[in-house]
Amino acid sequence: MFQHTALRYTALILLAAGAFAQAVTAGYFGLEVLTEILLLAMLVLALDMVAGFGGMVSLCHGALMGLGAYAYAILTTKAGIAPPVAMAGAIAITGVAAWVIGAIGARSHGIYFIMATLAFGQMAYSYVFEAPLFGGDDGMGGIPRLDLTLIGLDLNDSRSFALFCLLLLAASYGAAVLILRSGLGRSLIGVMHNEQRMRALGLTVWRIKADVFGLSGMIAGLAGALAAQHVMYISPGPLAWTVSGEALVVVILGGLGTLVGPMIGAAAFVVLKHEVSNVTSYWHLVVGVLLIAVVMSRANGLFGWIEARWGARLERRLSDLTRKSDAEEVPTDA
Amino acid sequence: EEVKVGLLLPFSGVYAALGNDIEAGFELALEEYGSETEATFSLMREDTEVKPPVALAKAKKLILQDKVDVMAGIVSSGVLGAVRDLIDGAGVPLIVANAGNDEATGAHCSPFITRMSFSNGQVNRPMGTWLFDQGITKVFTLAPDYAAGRQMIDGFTETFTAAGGEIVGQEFTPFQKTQDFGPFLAKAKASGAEAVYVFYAGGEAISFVKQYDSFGLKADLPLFGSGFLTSPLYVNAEGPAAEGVITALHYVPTIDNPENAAFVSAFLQKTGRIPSEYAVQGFDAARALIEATKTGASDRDSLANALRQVHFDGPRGTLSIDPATNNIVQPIYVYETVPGEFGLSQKVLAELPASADPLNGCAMAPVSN
Amino acid sequence: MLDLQSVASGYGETQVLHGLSLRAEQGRVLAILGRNGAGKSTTLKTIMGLLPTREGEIAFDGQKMGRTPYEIARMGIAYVPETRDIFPSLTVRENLEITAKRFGTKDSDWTMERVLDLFPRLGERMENGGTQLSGGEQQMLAIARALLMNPRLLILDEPTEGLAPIIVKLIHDKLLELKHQGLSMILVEQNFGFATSLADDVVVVSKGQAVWTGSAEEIRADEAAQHNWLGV
Amino acid sequence: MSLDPGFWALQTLNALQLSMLLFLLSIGLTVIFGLMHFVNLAHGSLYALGAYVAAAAATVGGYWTGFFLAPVAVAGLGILLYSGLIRRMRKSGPMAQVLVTFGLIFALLDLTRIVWGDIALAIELPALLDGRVSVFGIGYPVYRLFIIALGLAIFTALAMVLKRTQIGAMIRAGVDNDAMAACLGINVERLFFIVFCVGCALAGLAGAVAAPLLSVTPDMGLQILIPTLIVIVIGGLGSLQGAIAGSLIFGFVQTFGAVLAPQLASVLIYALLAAVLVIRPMGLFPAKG
Amino acid sequence: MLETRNLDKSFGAVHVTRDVSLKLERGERRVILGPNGAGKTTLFNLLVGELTPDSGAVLLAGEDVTALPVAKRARRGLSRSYQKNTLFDGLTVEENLGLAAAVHTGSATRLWGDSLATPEVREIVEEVAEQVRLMPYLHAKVSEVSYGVRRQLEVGVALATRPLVLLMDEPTSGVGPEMAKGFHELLNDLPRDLTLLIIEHDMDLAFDVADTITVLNYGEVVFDGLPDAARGSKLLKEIYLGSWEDA
Ligand SMILES: Nc1ncnc2c1ncn2[C@@H]1O[C@H](COP(=O)(O)OP(=O)(O)OP(=O)(O)O)[C@@H](O)[C@H]1O
Ligand SMILES: Nc1ncnc2c1ncn2[C@@H]1O[C@H](COP(=O)(O)OP(=O)(O)OP(=O)(O)O)[C@@H](O)[C@H]1O
Ligand SMILES: [Mg+2]
Ligand SMILES: [Mg+2]
Repeated sequence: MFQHTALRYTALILLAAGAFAQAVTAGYFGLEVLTEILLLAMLVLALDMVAGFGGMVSLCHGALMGLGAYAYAILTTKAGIAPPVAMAGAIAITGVAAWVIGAIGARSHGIYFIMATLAFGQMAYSYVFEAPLFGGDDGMGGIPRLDLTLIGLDLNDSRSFALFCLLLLAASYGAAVLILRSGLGRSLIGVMHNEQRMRALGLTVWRIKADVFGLSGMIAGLAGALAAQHVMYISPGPLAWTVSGEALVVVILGGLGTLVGPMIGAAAFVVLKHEVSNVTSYWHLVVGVLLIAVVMSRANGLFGWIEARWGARLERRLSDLTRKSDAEEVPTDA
Repeated sequence: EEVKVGLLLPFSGVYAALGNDIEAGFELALEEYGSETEATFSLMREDTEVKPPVALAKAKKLILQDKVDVMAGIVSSGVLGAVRDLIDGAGVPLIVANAGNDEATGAHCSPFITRMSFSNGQVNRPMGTWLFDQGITKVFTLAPDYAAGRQMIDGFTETFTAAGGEIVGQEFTPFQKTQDFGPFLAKAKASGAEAVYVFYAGGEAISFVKQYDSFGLKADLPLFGSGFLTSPLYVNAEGPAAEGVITALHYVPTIDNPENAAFVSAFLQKTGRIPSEYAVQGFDAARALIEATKTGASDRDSLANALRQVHFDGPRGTLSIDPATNNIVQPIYVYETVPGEFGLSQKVLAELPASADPLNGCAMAPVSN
Repeated sequence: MLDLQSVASGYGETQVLHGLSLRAEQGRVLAILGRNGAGKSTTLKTIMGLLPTREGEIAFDGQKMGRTPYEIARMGIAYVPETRDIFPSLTVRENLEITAKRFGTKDSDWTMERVLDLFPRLGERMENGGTQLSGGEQQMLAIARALLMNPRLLILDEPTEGLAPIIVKLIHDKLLELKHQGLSMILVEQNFGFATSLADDVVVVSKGQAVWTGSAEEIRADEAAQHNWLGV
Repeated sequence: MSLDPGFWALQTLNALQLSMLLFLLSIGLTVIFGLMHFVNLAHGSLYALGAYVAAAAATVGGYWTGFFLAPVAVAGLGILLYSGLIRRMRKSGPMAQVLVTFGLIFALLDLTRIVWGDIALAIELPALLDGRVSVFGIGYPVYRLFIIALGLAIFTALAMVLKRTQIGAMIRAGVDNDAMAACLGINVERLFFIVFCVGCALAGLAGAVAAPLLSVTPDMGLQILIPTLIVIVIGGLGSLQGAIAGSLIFGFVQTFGAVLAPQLASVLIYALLAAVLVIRPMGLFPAKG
Repeated sequence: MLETRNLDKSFGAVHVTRDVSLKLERGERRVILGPNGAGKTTLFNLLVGELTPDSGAVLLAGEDVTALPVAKRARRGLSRSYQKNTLFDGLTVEENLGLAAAVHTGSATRLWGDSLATPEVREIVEEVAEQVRLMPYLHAKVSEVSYGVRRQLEVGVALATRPLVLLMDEPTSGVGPEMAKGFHELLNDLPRDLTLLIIEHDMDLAFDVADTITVLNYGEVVFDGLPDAARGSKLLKEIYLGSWEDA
């Protein structure tokens, strides 16, 4: 089951504080980068849920995010539905689509599952790319942002929008943690460890997989609906498999199955990309070599490496501290 | 007065070669004509990576943070679509140096967006009538299945059928997923057409032209198309397979006028390359900016207004902006690819007169003053 | 023939063997006994080079033991692991041929025919996938595969686990036959009777150390040792 | 639609030609991927590299120089990759492998850009292959027939090696359980090294073969990767029959899809992939086990 | 309680079970004997639904379940342990048991709250841990405990679904004599109303635990009767028993 260790809490607090500070102080470009990070973090969070805890390595999460974006775009611009309803609709549509993909792919494992998800993602990509209704590869613009002036937030301002995304990322993280700690999440982990035995115990395995995939899809859909609002324009590009591939890279780079790690990975990846592409147009080379180096270090991504190095030590120090400060308090079980 | 110019171009990804040519052209124009105006220019380059969200972030940076007075560049129509609302809303003039989607100067036009390159329909429209005048009545068309592909072919079809020609078959091939054009070529061959008219660009153009030739179709089924098919940037990779292919484009390096001769030699000296249509688009984008500053414009509003009225003689001939759409008005050149001194060369067969694009749904405030 | 001098070994951070020494003699059968988890299989894996020797020395015929399982196998040691490790992608025939063709010659002791004589059941399943066999059949296949290497030393980890009594008897008889032909063997067994009836020498392992060494007769007579170390 | 038999014969040849090109590529990938359980996403980049080497060598020494040099050069890179990266990554699980080879894709992509630039390269055919022969009265390029023949020849050669010799069984055993295979005296390390190099050489060969047909661009590797993966997943990992069956299915679906239902052409193959995985989750001819 | 009618299964040309008809009463403890490859494990797979028979039927508590998938049969009270450990290796012993109990109590699919923290699950885990003597190992990871403990857990996980019928495939294979004895006691301590079907090669255990004995040979039931009759059976001696000690 997903556990919050002292290190994970520390990382979360640092992340949240860093993001908040950036949201408050950054210039325009910094805010764009921050929002990009937050949305990528949401996507990789969704991906880590299924890949890290269910062994369902998906190469269609980019497409799911794109689906959420298109759903939101079409619902608002073509169907004239109010943005909040459209957002809920986009999340629901993406969730259903993901549920179906999860259900169909439930029988496949490993690379076959990867390819099955790739197939669905590419189908969506090809369809959208060529469909004149959705603007084809030229995309479609004029997508409105949510109107939150009622609560005093003007989302057309980059700063407010970044804060809004940060808030929703926090909510998504909370949802992901709750799901992973629920019966469903436990069962998912059981399935990842031994699917045959779970079935023999009486669990309808495909349902579990589909349900979690659907829930993960909803988070991806939310990320998509936000991305559509962020850019206020949507094109098929983000549906392409390479986007899913990059998301997967970020998850693994950050630390598969740690939830926190992939979010750190998202920040590292986006910042790195921007920094390097400022210096050279060959940023692929730099990122590629760096990726190889990280993996060759044999850790479970950046965060896994940190956990392996400092996790236990920090845990000990913190528990020492708490024991000293409030000795009489009953320790909660881990 | 210093004018801050933001260059928004792809320097990595599939269109990096285009971005480099446009940038070189842009710089060349500033070097050659910069002295004609009082204004001085400072350039800021940002790489779009051909990704709309990235481009949008970079555009925001240029507009809001660097506070540029004018922007230029944009290769892909998708990127243009992504930044369009921002630019329109912020009121920063943008000189489009490539992206050719018809909507940019049609339904989605903006007083702040001026296009110095071309529109998809514009390049192909004159070819319909011209081809019919050459006595060809039945044509098979092929293009990649994406918006630009459809707009290019539609431009041609419109005038060709209006002139009395017949489209006997029309195929759109999966974009960037078609490695093998064999199946489509066999279909074209079986269609009973007298000629084939296509739009392909980049890697697809190379594969297409080579495969067309390898099937030996050129003899009985001459190949025509939008000039990007045999653009100087790619034609040497196509090799002899491109010989005899007749296409139309708004620029080829062999256009015979003094401005072009000077431009070609200057560009050759600067980069060691023969300029492509992309280079000239960059060159003319900078020329347009210089012309606009000559009127005294230096801030966003005045520049936008001035850009809508520029006209000058350049390597492509006489250019002007149609203030109704902000699209360029320019002649189109029909040319044949022929063997030349240094590899393949372009023999201009005809210069088709300039005409303004239809409004395409563009409704825009007229130019002020 | 095989000499372990205070060997230490284990898995990752956990050390299992703590200075274990034992000696297998040419032409004799050594039984390694001990409770579950005593480190018997770990000893065999260390001998085979599947686990690194962290301390101590292993020598085969007076030579320092090879480093990798490949080199060790080439020295003439065949190994039947407790997990049997039949190759699932290979048919029964291929599982056998993979050693038969590479180690066997026409006049080797062990040929396909002889092995199939020994385990006729395998002959009936030649084209089946390796892991489609029943547990017992897989055990036979693993032994057969090892024999086809025509080894000088045969190492068996719990060869009777999961076998029907009649097969246990069969294997007992066949191993006895091999012993009489002079094949050196190391045998890890839970089945005390089986082991002591086959073995010449016995080592009892507990907590990663050799705690009792002697002959098979001695351990059969030593009820205290049996009770202490084996829980018989 | 034309009912002329010549038209269909031509399309069949087109389908075969595409199939064989994909086969050349996918067989290398399936060998590495299916037999070593190594997820080498960079296979497409090796193919692109093969094409570049072939194009570069061809300008110096003509087509055949490139044709023979490309597999050798790419295999050479394979040696470097294997000893530097792959050997250490072999047991790290698919995730790490995906990541490392993804990194390789990035790195190789930019390396080709740095060395050869962004502009497409071309390669000329030798006179021997540069003609047409008449098929049902229609001229069909000799080079395409050459690709078909080459694909079939490689298929036969590999089938012989894998079926008739121990090597196939040894590789499969090593894949199933390399520790046990080593205990049976198989030099697993060397075996895998050879397999990897052969896979790389085949990717290089595919690149050299594709170069004259297509354009040689930095992203050609990425473009071909997905079709190749589809081929081996439809066919089933690790098996020669799977690679050939997958290639044929892909080639024919793609070609006849383009002819009969062009609007669906780009979605068709993905729909087929999804359908195959629903009905046969392990592909059509998975390696045993 | 559990009944099979004329079960037949072939793999290609290999006929693995032939016309197997068995009937277990509630609370009956039956041991299946048979030489290696006789089809015992295959029969288990047919019973729980991991394989479908070519012909014949499986009845659980009087209802035909032949068409039901594995999970549904399990939820109706059919549980099994495996000949080769099939555990959740990365998890703790407690979690292994808990996952099974959660499926049984229905908390395994809920979206809210930890399924292992419910009182019902905790109770089952504790009970089962007691029954299969796993109390000392509850917090150890499966990969850290010895093989014998894993064998116990293998049975424990099957028990934690609170089955009506428990199928055990060679529960004592690979464990030492001492532990085998422990197993022996453990089996005797199981509630009497639990129906047991056990595959076993350990004769002492088999004859001691069994109410009835079935012998399979080449997929066919060649003996079906009381232990005493089995002990005396000449056929059984011929195809199965024998002993190296007689040599
Ligand atoms: N892969 C492993 N990782 C960590 N510890 C292990 C591993 N395999 C075995 N162990 C531990 O090493 C110790 C010795 O195990 P070993 O398998 O050698 O015992 P054994 O004497 O062969 O017992 P058995 O009779 O049950 O096979 C045990 O405590 C076991 O838990
Ligand atoms: N999937 C399969 N494909 C082909 N044959 C199989 C398959 N599964 C089992 N068999 C064959 O069926 C026969 C019975 O196997 P099973 O595992 O049921 O035996 P068993 O009685 O459990 O033996 P043991 O006591 O050795 O475990 C064996 O000969 C085996 O080879
Ligand atoms: Mg052992
Ligand atoms: Mg069995």
